[in-house]
Amino acid sequence: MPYDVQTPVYQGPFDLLLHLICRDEIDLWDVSLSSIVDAYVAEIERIGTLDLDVATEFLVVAATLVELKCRRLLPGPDDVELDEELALFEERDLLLARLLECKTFRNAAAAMSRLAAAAADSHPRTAGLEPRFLALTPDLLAGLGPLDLRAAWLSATTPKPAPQVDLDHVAPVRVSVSDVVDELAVSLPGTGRRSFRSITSRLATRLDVIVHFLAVLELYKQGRVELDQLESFGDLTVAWVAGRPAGDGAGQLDRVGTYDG
Amino acid sequence: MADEATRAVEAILMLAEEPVEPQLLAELLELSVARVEELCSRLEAAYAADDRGFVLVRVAGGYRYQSHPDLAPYVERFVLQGQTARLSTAALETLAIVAYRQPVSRAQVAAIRGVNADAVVRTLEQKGYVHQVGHDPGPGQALLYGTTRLFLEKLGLDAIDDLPPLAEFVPGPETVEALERGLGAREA
Amino acid sequence: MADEATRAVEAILMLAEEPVEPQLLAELLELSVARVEELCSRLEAAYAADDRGFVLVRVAGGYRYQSHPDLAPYVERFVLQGQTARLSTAALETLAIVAYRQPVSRAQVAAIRGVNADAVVRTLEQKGYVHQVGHDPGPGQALLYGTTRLFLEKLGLDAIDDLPPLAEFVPGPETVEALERGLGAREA
Repeated sequence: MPYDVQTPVYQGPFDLLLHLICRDEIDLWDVSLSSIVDAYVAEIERIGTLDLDVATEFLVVAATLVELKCRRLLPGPDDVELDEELALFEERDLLLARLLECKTFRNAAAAMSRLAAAAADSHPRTAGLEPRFLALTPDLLAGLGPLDLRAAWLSATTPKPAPQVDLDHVAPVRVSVSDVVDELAVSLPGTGRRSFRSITSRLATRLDVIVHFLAVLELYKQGRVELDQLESFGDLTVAWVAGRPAGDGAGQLDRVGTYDG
Repeated sequence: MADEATRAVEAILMLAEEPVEPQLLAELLELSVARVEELCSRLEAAYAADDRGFVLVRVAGGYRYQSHPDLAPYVERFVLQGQTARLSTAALETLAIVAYRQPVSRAQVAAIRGVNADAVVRTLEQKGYVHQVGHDPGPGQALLYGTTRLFLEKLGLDAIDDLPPLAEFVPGPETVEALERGLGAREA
Repeated sequence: MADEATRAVEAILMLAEEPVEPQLLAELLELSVARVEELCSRLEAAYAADDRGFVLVRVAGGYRYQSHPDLAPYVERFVLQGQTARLSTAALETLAIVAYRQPVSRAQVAAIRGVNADAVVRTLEQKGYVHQVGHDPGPGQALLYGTTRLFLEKLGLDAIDDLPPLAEFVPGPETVEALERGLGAREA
């Protein structure tokens, strides 16, 4: 008999987002981008081998959050087109609507669970016909064919097929943003200015590149690197801010994950 | 002296295996449905007044005998087998969406929950809580799902309309505010 | 005001599928057998005094609720009305398991379906679709069941080997495990 096993894994991106916002009462804008992304990356790592669709949904929501948050980090509204701003608001409202809908059904599910629990206290009578009436019952097998029997066997015995998605072609995600922040804090001071492309040239997946990009933004936020971009979509130059060698920042490295501002 | 119709209702319900619809009782007893419903209400009240260990309930569109809920501790000692496993959170949430949005496709369920719903819907179908009720007329002809009679029985509901209105479950203003703040729609 | 033990007897008998022995009731309620028999006699008398449409009878060594004999005409009409004219899902699944897995014990059927199969197997036996074909050689000597000639005739089959093959279907681990548990389980 198949049992549903309850695991602590989040039931999708909305679940995780609701958890972050509601249960922890976190204001997503008060916590660092890295902790949001880390939470998502951790979930993707955990579920990545199970279901590609779920992982994709996680990425979509994570990307929306990252985009919303990045707009906050980047300087001045001057260089943001009004249309883009409106599009972003729309995305945010859509996300909000979806979260509310998801939460509504979650509340309904909890109420249904209570109804079911109350109903389970009262057991139905299913004794059925007394033997003396059995002879009266018409031919119970009328209209039944061998295929119906086979179908009945299948419904009686079919276990829940576990979803099997071959994810061999997807490289597992191994780095978190804070890992990369640590890594860059060690490697950057010795090299002066480096282009973002050269930092990420050896990375295998787009997600790794995104994580590195977020790490660079994190360092920028902490005032430990300077960023330079000559043209839109051009390469980004990352320069360690002199006088703040890696050793100094140890205390701060531990605190990746909290913004002061 | 109890009347014959009332006694016949008791006799029939005693050996029915599923809730018996008042329409069927009315036909068998050559009475109006309203009269049957009245008889059943009286029986319910009589059992309650006599403090019986069983109850007559209306569930999934029909009447049936059940053990009195407050005797669950005794009954559970007796019914060791056939206990159904509790549904997972995922299954319950999916069931809630199907219940309130039926007929609904798996894709629609997935859109609301943000995760693929195929495996969960299949499980619910195997357990007999949901079933296919048709096809989406639109392109793709997606299968549409609805809840079953068993679902009503498990929840102790007479009809799907007896579910509390979904509006009751819309998150309160604090939650909405928290979500809005969380997404930066409001300045903290 | 009825006492708790009496109400518990009513609740248990209401959902029992087979006559319940007074010894078992005594054990469940932590009462003496004599006391249980006294409670049941009182209930019998109370139902008779209230002129209920059901009776509490002592049959096959146990107690069970039955429809009152003088209401048989209504019950017959109910039965003929076809409310029970087709096999329930439970019965059909049980029949399929017996057909494909014979010889099989009730415990094995129960293990596969996850619910007690005794009442369903008995119904199928009474209708002549399955019969006892031997004993499990293992400990417990469980009765083993198989399908009958009548079953083959009804399904238009020459031999049991003519059932559609299950070749492409491989039982999952839960089913295998349930089967193994069933083999080890004591025949109920």
